[in-house]
This record gives sequence, C-alpha cells and structure tokens, in this order.
Amino acid sequence: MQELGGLGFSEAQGDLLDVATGFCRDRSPMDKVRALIGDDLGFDPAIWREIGEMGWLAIAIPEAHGGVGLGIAEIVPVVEQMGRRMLATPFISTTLAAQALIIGGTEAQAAAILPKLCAGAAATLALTEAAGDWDLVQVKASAARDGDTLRLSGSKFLVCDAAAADWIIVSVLVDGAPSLVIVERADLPADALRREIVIDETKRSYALTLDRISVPANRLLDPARTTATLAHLQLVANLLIAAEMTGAAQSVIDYTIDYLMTRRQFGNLIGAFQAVKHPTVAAYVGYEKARSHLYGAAHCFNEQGSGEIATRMAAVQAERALAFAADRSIQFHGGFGFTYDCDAQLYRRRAMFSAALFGDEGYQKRKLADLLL
Amino acid sequence: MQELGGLGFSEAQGDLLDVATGFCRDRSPMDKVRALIGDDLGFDPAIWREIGEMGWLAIAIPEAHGGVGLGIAEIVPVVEQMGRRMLATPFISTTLAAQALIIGGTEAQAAAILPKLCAGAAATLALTEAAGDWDLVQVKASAARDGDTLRLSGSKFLVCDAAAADWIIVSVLVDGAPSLVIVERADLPADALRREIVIDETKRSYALTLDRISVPANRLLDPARTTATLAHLQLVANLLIAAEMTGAAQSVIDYTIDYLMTRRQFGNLIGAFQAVKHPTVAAYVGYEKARSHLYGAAHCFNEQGSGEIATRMAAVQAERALAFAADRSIQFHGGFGFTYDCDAQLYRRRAMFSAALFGDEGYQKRKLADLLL
Amino acid sequence: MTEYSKAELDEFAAGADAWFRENTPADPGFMLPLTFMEVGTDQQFDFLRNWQRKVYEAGYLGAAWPSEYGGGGLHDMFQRVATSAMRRYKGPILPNAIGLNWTGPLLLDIGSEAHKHKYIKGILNAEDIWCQGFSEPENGSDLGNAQLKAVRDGDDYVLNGSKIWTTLGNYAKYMILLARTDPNAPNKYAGLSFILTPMTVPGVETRKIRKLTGEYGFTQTFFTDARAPADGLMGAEGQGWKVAMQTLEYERGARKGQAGGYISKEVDPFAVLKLAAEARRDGKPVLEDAVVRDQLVDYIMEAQSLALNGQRSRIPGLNQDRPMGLALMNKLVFTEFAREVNQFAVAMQGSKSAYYVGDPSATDDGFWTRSYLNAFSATIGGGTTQIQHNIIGEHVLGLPKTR
Amino acid sequence: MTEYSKAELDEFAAGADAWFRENTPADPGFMLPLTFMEVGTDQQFDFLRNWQRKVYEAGYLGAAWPSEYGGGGLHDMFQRVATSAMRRYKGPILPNAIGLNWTGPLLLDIGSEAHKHKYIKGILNAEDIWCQGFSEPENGSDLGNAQLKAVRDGDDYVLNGSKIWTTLGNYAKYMILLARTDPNAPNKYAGLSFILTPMTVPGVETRKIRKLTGEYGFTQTFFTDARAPADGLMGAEGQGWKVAMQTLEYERGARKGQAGGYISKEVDPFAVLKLAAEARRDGKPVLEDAVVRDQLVDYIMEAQSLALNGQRSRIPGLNQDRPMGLALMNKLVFTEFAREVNQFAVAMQGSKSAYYVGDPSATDDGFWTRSYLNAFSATIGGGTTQIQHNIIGEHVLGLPKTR
Repeated sequence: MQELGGLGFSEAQGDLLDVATGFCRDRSPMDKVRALIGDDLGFDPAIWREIGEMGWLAIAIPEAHGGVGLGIAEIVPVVEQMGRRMLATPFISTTLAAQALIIGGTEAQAAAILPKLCAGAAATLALTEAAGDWDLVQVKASAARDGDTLRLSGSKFLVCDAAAADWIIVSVLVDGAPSLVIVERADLPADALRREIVIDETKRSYALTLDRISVPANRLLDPARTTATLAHLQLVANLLIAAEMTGAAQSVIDYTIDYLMTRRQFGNLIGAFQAVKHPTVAAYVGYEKARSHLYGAAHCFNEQGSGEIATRMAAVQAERALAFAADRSIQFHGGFGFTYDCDAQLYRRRAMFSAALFGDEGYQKRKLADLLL
Repeated sequence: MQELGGLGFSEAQGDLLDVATGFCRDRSPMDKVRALIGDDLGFDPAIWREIGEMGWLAIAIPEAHGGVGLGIAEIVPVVEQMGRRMLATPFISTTLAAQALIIGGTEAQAAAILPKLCAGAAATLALTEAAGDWDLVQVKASAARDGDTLRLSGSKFLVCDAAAADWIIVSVLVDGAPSLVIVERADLPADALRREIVIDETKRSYALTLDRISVPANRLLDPARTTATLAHLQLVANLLIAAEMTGAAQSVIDYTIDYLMTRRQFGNLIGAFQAVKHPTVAAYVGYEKARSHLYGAAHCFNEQGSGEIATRMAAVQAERALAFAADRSIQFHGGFGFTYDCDAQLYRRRAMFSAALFGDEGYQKRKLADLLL
Repeated sequence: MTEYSKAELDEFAAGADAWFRENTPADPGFMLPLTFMEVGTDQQFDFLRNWQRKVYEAGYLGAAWPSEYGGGGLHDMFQRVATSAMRRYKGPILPNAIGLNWTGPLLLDIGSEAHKHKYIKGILNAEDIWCQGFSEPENGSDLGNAQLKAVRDGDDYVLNGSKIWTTLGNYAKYMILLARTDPNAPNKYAGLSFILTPMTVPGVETRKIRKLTGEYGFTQTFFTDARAPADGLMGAEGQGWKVAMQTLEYERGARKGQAGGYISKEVDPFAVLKLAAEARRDGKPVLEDAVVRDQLVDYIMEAQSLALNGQRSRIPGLNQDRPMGLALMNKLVFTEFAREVNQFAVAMQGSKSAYYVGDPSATDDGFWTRSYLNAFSATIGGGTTQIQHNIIGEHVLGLPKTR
Repeated sequence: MTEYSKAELDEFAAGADAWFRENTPADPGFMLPLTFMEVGTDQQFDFLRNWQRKVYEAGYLGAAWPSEYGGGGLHDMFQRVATSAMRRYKGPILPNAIGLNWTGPLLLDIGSEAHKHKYIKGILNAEDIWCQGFSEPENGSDLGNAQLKAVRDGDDYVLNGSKIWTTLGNYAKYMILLARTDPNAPNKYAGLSFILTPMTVPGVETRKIRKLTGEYGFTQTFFTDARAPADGLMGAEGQGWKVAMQTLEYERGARKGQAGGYISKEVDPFAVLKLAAEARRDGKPVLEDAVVRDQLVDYIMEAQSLALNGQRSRIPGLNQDRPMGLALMNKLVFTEFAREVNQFAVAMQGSKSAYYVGDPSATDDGFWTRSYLNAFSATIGGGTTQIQHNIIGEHVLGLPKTR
C-alpha cells in the first residue's frame, strides 16, 4: 500500500494567509475584477508593484539569490487568496518561471534573473503546443544550433501573461531532446505574440511564434536537468492552480449563499428549499475537502512519492469543487444566473481555464491510478 | 456511427402483459413472497403448474416442438411482471434451457425435451464456475470420453433452480473445447447438489459437483454451435434478468411512495421534503428509462448488432434503476428501512443477485464500448 | 382527425423525404442556434425565419392544423413523417417556437374563430413571431405571483410593469401575457388574466439581456401605459392561471397539438466521439482511454433513453400505470442531458478547452463551450430542473406539495 | 489541562506503541463488528468489553479524564497518541460508545459531583454499558416530538412509553433518556427532560429488532410504570431538549471531551484492491480495468479527504471562516463513504457477489455485502444523511430552516 501524506501548517503559512486574506480582499473587489476584463494587460501594475514590494515573489527563492528561502508550501496561501478574490497578476507565471530557474537553470542564469524576479519583474513559461497534450516532454518546437546561436522555430500556445513578462522560458527540441531555453522580451519580433481568446476573460494568454527568434546558446537551461525540471514544473503548476481554484470555490459558494438568503420564491427564501440547500451543502463539503487536500499537498510537496500523489489529489478535488459549485451557482441563480452580470459565470469559466493548463481531473486521476494501484 | 434499434410493441406482447399483470399480482402478494423465503424449494408448485397450463413456457418454443412459436420479445412482459411481484418460479431457468436446446441442441434432443418443457417441466443451465467469470467460454469443468460415455468432472456454481430441474445443461470442456451436455436428474448422485446461501433469499441456486456423473455421448449438444449458443444464452439471460429487475424497480418505487405518503415527521408527510421527493423522482425516471430500454431490446432482440447493443443497454439501465431505487428506499424508510421487516431490502438484495448472474453494469458497459465506439 | 390510406401516407412521406433532401440548407458559414433560445443575431434570425416559411409553404409544417386557418388539414401522422424527414436531413430549427408549440395549439383549442383566423397563418409562415410574458424580475419560478398590472379601459387593457427572459422578445410581434387584472382577488391565482398582447404598440419597450456566453439573447420587456385590445383575452378575466397552466402543458408535451418540426436540435453524443478521437493525452488519442469510453457509453445510452422514451410514449399499452410520466419527464431529462454532454465535450478537448469562440485554436470555434453555457437556458427556463422534479413528484407520483 | 513536557509525551507514546503492539488481539475466528452499532452476538460483545477494560486498565482510555473519577488526569495530547497507537495496530473497536463519546463528556461538563463519581469509572472499564433513548417509533428524525411520559412521583420519575433503535439496548445498564415531563408546555421542546435511567429496574423491557442483514442488532425498549430516580435528571426539568442537543454535539464531534479510542473502524479502500485483484472478467483481473482503477482512485481520495479533514480540523488557522464546518460534516461524509465503498466492493466480486454470509463460495464470508447493508445504520441513525445536510446548511452556512 502506498503511503499517503499528512497535513501541517507552518507559522509562515499562517502569517502569509492572514496578510494575503486582507490584501486580496481590499485590492480586488468584484467591480475591479470586471473592470480589468476590458483591460488589455489584464491586471493593475500598481498592485503588481505592491506585491513585489511585499516580497511575495521572493518567498520560495533561495536567500543566495535575494529570496526568503521558504518553500512552495508558503506560496499556497497567497495564491489561494488571490484565487478567492480573482486578483489578476502574473504571480503564478512568475513563480513557475522562477522554479524553472531554481531547479533547472545554470548558476549564472539564476544569479542574473532570480534577484530581479524577487524585486518584482515578471516572467512566464511557454510549454504548451498545438496538440494540447499535457505531457510536457511531447515537444515539437525546436531550436537549431548555429554556432553560438540557437535559431528557434515552431509555436507555443497558452503562454500566460507573456505580454508582461521580461523572460519567457520555452521548451524546445535541441538535437532531438526536450530542452528549456530563456527568451528575453527583446528577442521577440513585433508580432511574435498573439493574444488568445480564452474562456476565462480575467486571464491573459498568448500564442507565441518562435520562428525568427534567435538567442545565444548560453540561454539553455542545464540540459541534464530538463526532464526533472519539467516534472517539477508540472507539479508546482498543478498545486498553485489548485490553490487558485480552491480559493475561487470558497467565493462562489459564499456568493451563492448570499443570493439564497435574499431571493424569495413561493413566499420563502430559496435557500430554505432542500433542492437548493442540499446541493449547496454538497458544494461546500467539496470545497472543504479541496482545502484539506490543498494544504496537505503543500505540507508534503517535497516528499518523494507522497508529494506528487497529494498534489494531484489536490488538483482533482479543487477542479471538482470549483466546477460543481460554479455550475450549481449558475443554476440556483435562476434567470439571473444565465446573464453575463451574474458572477457565477466568471467562476465557471475560471474552472474550465484552470483545468486546461496543466492537466484536468481525468488526466490527474489516470496518473494517480498508476501511482496508487 | 453504429445504428441503434427502435421500439415496438406487438399485439401478443400486449395481451401477455395484461394477463401477466393480473396473474402475478394475484398469485404473489408480498406475504406469500416472504413465506416462500423459508421454503426449501422456494416456489409454489401449484402456481408453477398454472403457468405451465397457461402455456407461458411454450411461448418461444417452435410449433414443431409443441410451442407457440413466438419470440423472446413476447416472454419479456411475462418476466417483467414476475419480477414486479417477486413471483418465484423456475421460469427463467427453464426458458434459458429451452433456448439452449432450440439454438444448440440436436433435432433428437429438441424433439425429446422441448414438448415436456412446454407442458410444464423445469430445466436449467449450469455455466458458472468458481472463478466467477462472466465470459461463458472460460470453462474448466470437463467431460472425458470413455467409449460412448462421457465422464464429467469439476464443479459448477449458481445453478439456479437445480433442485426443481429435470434437465441441467452443463458447459464442459470436451477434447479441450467448450461444449454443452445435458444431465438428467437421474444422473445426479445424491449429494451432487448443495444449496447455496445467496444474497437474494427469494431465489434458489446450487453448487453442482460433476465428479462421478456420467452420461451417454448423445447428450452432447451440437458441438459446431456451442459458441453461438453460449453467446445467445448470455443475451437472452441478460434480457430476461433486465425484465425481472425492471419490474422490481417499479414495485420498490411504488412501495417507497406509499411510505412517503403515510409517514409524518416535523408535521409534514416526508414525501413533501425535496430531499426525499427529488431522489424518488430520480429513481422513477431511472425506472422509466429502464422500461423503454427493455421493450426496445425486446423489439430488436433478433437484429444483428443492434440487438446485442439494446440488450446490454437494457441490462445496464435495469440494474442501475433497481439498485438505486432500492438503496434510496432503504434510506427513506429511516429506522424501519434498516429492519428485516421492510421490503426495501428484498429489492436491494434482488439487484445484487441479478447483477451477479450474467454480467453486471460495469461488464455490460465494457462490452458496449467495444460495440459502439 | 381525417381518415387516410397507407398509400397516401407513403406518398406524402416520399415527397417529404425528397423535399428535405433537396432543400435542407447547407452550412451558412455562421453558427446556427441549437435551440430557439439561442437566436442571437439578425443574421441567424433571418436565416431561420426564411427556413420556416419555406418548410411551411412546402406543406411540411402545420400539416395537421385545420386548413381553414392556414394548416394542411391532414391527419397527425402526416406531420409526423414530415418532421421525421426534417430530422433525417438535420435541418435547422424553426424559430417561431412559442407560436408553433404553445400559442398555436392553445388558440386552436380554446381561442375564438376570430383569433384563429387572425393568428394561425402568421404563426406558421413565421410572419408573426410570438414570445411569452410569464416570468417577472421578482417572480421567476413563482409565476402565480406575477404582478404586471392590466387595467381595463374601454376596449383595451392598459398595461404597466415588466416581463423578463423574453425569448425572441426583440423580434416578436405578439406576446402571450400573464397579467394581474385584480389585485384584490381572494388568492394570487384568481387575480390573473391571460392576454394576447401586441409588441408593436406605444409603451412597449424591449431591452436585450447579455447572456453568460457574452452574447445577447432574450430581452426584458417594459410596459408603460401600453394598450392591448381586450379581445385578446383568453378565457375569462381571472382565469389567466388556468390558461397559463394549459399553455405550459403544451410546452412540456403533456398536451398535443403542436404544429410539428422542431425548435431545438437533439444532442448527438456521437459528435463527441470526434473530439475524443482528436484530443491527445500523453501522445495517445483520448478515445483509447477506457474511462472516456465508459463515459461515452453513458451519454450514448442517455440519448437512446430519450429516443426510446419518445417512441414508448406513443404506445398506450406501455403507459398504463402513470400515463403522463414519460411526457412530463422529457424536459428534465433532455435539458440536463444537454448540459452534461456539452460539459463533457469541453473536457474532451484537453488544453484546447481553454479557448473560446473566436480564437483560431478553439475546437469547432468554441461550439461546445458555448453550448454548455447555453444549456443553462433550458435547465433554468421553462421551469427549472428543480421545479421539474416537483412537477413529476407531485403530478405523476402524487407526492405532497412542497410548501 | 495539565502542563507536560515533550519528553513525557514521547515516553508515553512509546509505551502506548509497545503495549498495543503486544496486546492488540489476533483475529478471534469470528467476525468482529466494524462499528458499535453492529454488535450482534454475546460472543462479540464479551470480546469487545474485555478489550475495552484491558485498554482502560493499561491507561490508554480516558487518559485525559479527571483522575478523581477514574480518568488518567493527563493532557489531551496523551490520549491522542494512545488512540493513534490503537489505530496503528488496528485494534478492535470499543463497545461502550455512548458512554465514552457522549454520556461521559456530558457528565463531566454539566453533571453533578455525585454523577461523576457514580458513572465515569464504569463507563471507562465497560462495567456499565450505556445506551441512548431519543428516537421513538413515531418520531425518528423529529426528536423534539418525543412522547415517552415521565411523571414525577416522590424521588422518582415514573416512565411510560417506548424508545426504538436502541443500540446495545440488551446489554446496557443505563440509558440517557429524552422524556416528556410536561405535556402542556408552550412548545414541544419545552416539555422535554433528560434523565439518566437504569435499564435493570422492573417495567423496562427490551425487544431485539432484526436488521436488514438478517441479524439481530439494536432493540426497542418498552417502559411500563418503570421508576427512574429523580436525581438522574440532567439540567432542570424542561431543559431536556437543550441537554439532548448538547449530547448530539458530542456525537457529531462538534464538542470535545470524548474518552478516546474509537467506536468504529475506518473504511480502508486499499482492502478493496485485494478484491479487484482477485476477481476476473474475461479472464483478466478486474484491477487491470481502467474504469475500476479510476473508481478506486476516487475512494482512496475520499478516505484521504476524511483523514486530512480530521487533521485540519485541529488547526484553528485553517478554520477561520466556518469553524464548525469540518466537525459537522464528518458524520455525513464518513457514513456515506462507508455505504458507497462497501457497495463498490460488492460489485468487485463478479458473480461471487451473489453469495452471502455463510456460503463457502462467498468472498471474505460475505463481509462486504454485510458491511454495505450495515452501513445504512449510520446513514440513517444519529440523524439521517438528509438531516445532516440540513444541519450543515443551517448551522454552518446559515441558510434558512426548511419548514
């Protein structure tokens, strides 16, 4: 039988949870979330600056590179609260790029870039391709060596926050092997990025054309660690996205309850009808399970075996909880739920987008079956 | 895309449905069903005689052998009503044995036995083995040729109604190939049959020890048709068991509704609470779907391809409908539902037993995936 | 209904088959609505309105409605074979849903001669689009509580108030309106009247409502001293609830008499197969995944359940215990199935499920995601799924009313 | 709670681990109950009662209860590590559930000095088995409507009426009884009192009830002019509802103070793996079936959800928004999970799922089928799953009461 991990909660997690809870609530009321939908950048640079100043970007970066030297576990409460308030920033993208450099970068790359990320610069990953496969080693884009230069070709999709990123870490085949290479903003031809139309209008992602991009060979991350880095990135991404979805699940349930406590039909508040009340309870139970899995995964993230299991379970339960809670929220809001003005759709769209990035419930469960059985 | 069958209802089906509805209701009230639980034989020979006299056993037997010459479709309404009232008889077992002889028997065997079955004699099949595999060609029991004699060895399980059967048609390996052989009551040593303890106390099944049983070689069914016969038997069995479960689903829903209309809690009939009402509606919807699939399968049973698909769909939906309706019936009867005196358990047990005989929902769905996709 | 010979029917069926084979339009190059509730653009509306007129003029719509009012005057079987032919060639939906499926039958059953002569033909040829004015902002599921005021003044009713979720409200020429004519009635139901109301008179304004899909669909309709002729009254004053309930029975298929054709496409789970075959996980087609296959079997079975329920509902011998059961559960089963299968189809797309309508990378231009979101219009509108459970529990199973 | 050093705790933990390693009994050769509600035979009862006494005498039960009444007088952490050790070695359940988990804590919180001295020790050493008398034949979920009459007569209450679903009723020495002392109270709740009642006095009779499993389990208890000492009154007359609700909070884990150990086994989905590995379909182990594997993952995840919920419920920083949520949902999640996973385990057995307890061909002697049927005792008893949804919806989410 496979050992499963437990749950713990560090003091640092507690402190960050408290701060993030207040900050995200204050900075990201729903009217602001909706206002940013129409904004091309999609987030408020002032808030992004604040986040940098608070040192949240430095949390999991080693002290040697100007970071705080804590772990992914301490990032989880921050992202959970961002998800709860739908606070849009390149925080997850930048954190993932930092992890790529920490695990897979050369000392020179880490030393050059990580301090800037601590200071508030944005970065992102470009791993997804047209086939839409979540297996990150299925790479078709490539980089051809030309002396000391790498000439990239192919396309990447769902490159989150690319327009705000100073660095994009791209997966390409070099000499037939999956590799990671750093592309700087300055390397991008004018039309290299195309903003994508995605189901979650609060998110920004871009298609990236690699043709006509050339970078020096020293932009390659350590080839020996590519596979390990990609595996690590998939787990970190799934954990942080699970955190974001779990926070969103809490909000959409609260949002639904507010309506059930104000809307009357047949002379009763509709929350009094068991046909509405009991599924709402089911949604709430699903959310609490998701939160337990989330902090369990955060706690044992670095453990061999149980860390991956816990992370994938957290991703499965977070998606289930948010998708179900938001789906029922649309339904229980009745006619209003069918309108664009009802926030329920924002959460339902969030669930679809989040599940699409690094593996949905079905994908995670297949991985879990092989890990557990 | 795979063609799916439609639904029709013959005049003969209508007539038989009317007669069977009244007969089963009158002959099998629940107190009688419960009384027969304590009876070793498990059914009322007088009622079995009546059934023979009404010619129900002759329905699908060719006129050449004393039958009516109708099809399986006309047996469905009869079995549906038997299941509805939990009327215990060897009817399904005998029908299956007759089908084995019609499809796989020699002319001599058919001529010798079928007329007696029309007249009301009982027979059954012995196909299941210890491994509990539903793939009927997975046979380990065997028959060794010894001149004109076949010496049987091995064991069979879940041989329904064996104690009442004059003939048992057994699957054995002959010269390494699955074959069917007719064993007569007189061939059985005293202790060949052991009554089994099964979850459905209204049913009778037996373990059959084949060792020390010898029969003349002419008891072998046509070897060339063994595979086709086993395939046919699995479909007929699934269709008739689906009919039985569908009828039972209707009863347990009616039984539940009666309680919801009489039991009061918190000053209301409990049927007024949506937490009870809506799942009961779901059970009812499941039953109506099952009945549509049942009569659809009966209608196109003999069609290539669509017949098998419709039959397996009917089996899946019937099991789902009965298992869910009975499970919820136990729950909604509250404390009384947890007692032996509440009939809900009889239906839940029936669902478990029925699913075990020739393939449960999961098994059928895997077959359907290969047939449909 | 008039008598007919099998030969006549067969000939008619052959004609219908030939006509739809030739005349069913090809893909117009823009997305066509799956249901009448999804008509969002003038382009879509004009296309569908022309299609309905064409079908009617060919004699394959309203074939069983009385000829003196514009129908075909044939036996119901004729319309049924025509509808089957329409389905066989996957023709677009008919847009004048409320006219064809509930206003028309209502008028034919309880309308005056004048009503029938005035309205039936326009319903069939899509000249006169109808909408329904039951729900109000404060009263969605609780229709009996409708508050829109109708005050008799000479030959008119003067209308003040607002109706919401009006499908096709911005195209409709008439509305079937549930209004309160007597605020002091002994109970909320007794104060209601049912009025055929023109939408093109002064004081009637419609405002488009933006749907969760981001598109514009139905409207809210505002009445400010708008005048509706009193001869539009259906039933007597104060009988509005009874007439409205009868109307809902047509909507739910519990009463017959619809003009024929269809107003929403059947969900085809086999179309999801295509997605599953295209999407890849770990380099393999998702369709090879046994779990996905198992779920596809469920959806194919559910589609077959709906088809078989429909066929069985026409066989009295198989509906003896609860005759209305199959008819009353159809809306519930169909609408929830549509929501679920479209949701599943979204999940089949792997990372491409991140895209939406308009992105070049989107699978089928976001058709499935939009369909999933649109599916709520049917699980909410026309009596929510929760209300449908009450209806079946109370009217079919005889369970007590939920207070 | 008393202070302690980490060293003391570690030493205690080591001792507990060693003790349970040595003393946890081997399989007795007959089926042991999974929960205290399944104790069906004297053989089972005697075995479990001896086990509880042994655990108590070793100092690993009631370790955190006050020493003056028979407890260990230690900090709660000591009992927690003892219970963990008991779980680690999969010890049998403790049978005196109602004493250990709700009567005991209730007495310690609001009982008199006399009550504590009289009852606590007997609860811990299983000398005095306790049962609960809340439900009545006509009032299962609706406890507030309890009708059993208690009339004050001198120093006694004279009891007439009946209680049902009394777990361990035939072994119990005492019952916590919810009785009606004032039939004319302003509302049904105000007429109730909560009385510690002896089961061994004249006029108290128990009748065993046959369970859906075919076995005999709990009882119905009949009171005919039975006399209970008035000093058994908990709280004042008329406060019975309040005391009963407090009791249910211990039962639901919403209040702490239980003696420790466990009264029901955790469901272990990994045990189902064994079945799936044994059963065969088309000649292949069911465990190779991707659909079965997918379902097993769900059940393992659900077991892990329960474990993680339990751990998180003890971390205040992760329970700030709805502090009672995790505690109040535990019963709902646990009992439904048990029903579902056992039902699934039955289905894993292929054609062998036809067999039941006692048949030589039955898998694990019918353990799974019996467990599935027994699981309803928990989805129905102690507040049905439907009632649990109301409790969470109203007390945790603040939704309006269902009338």
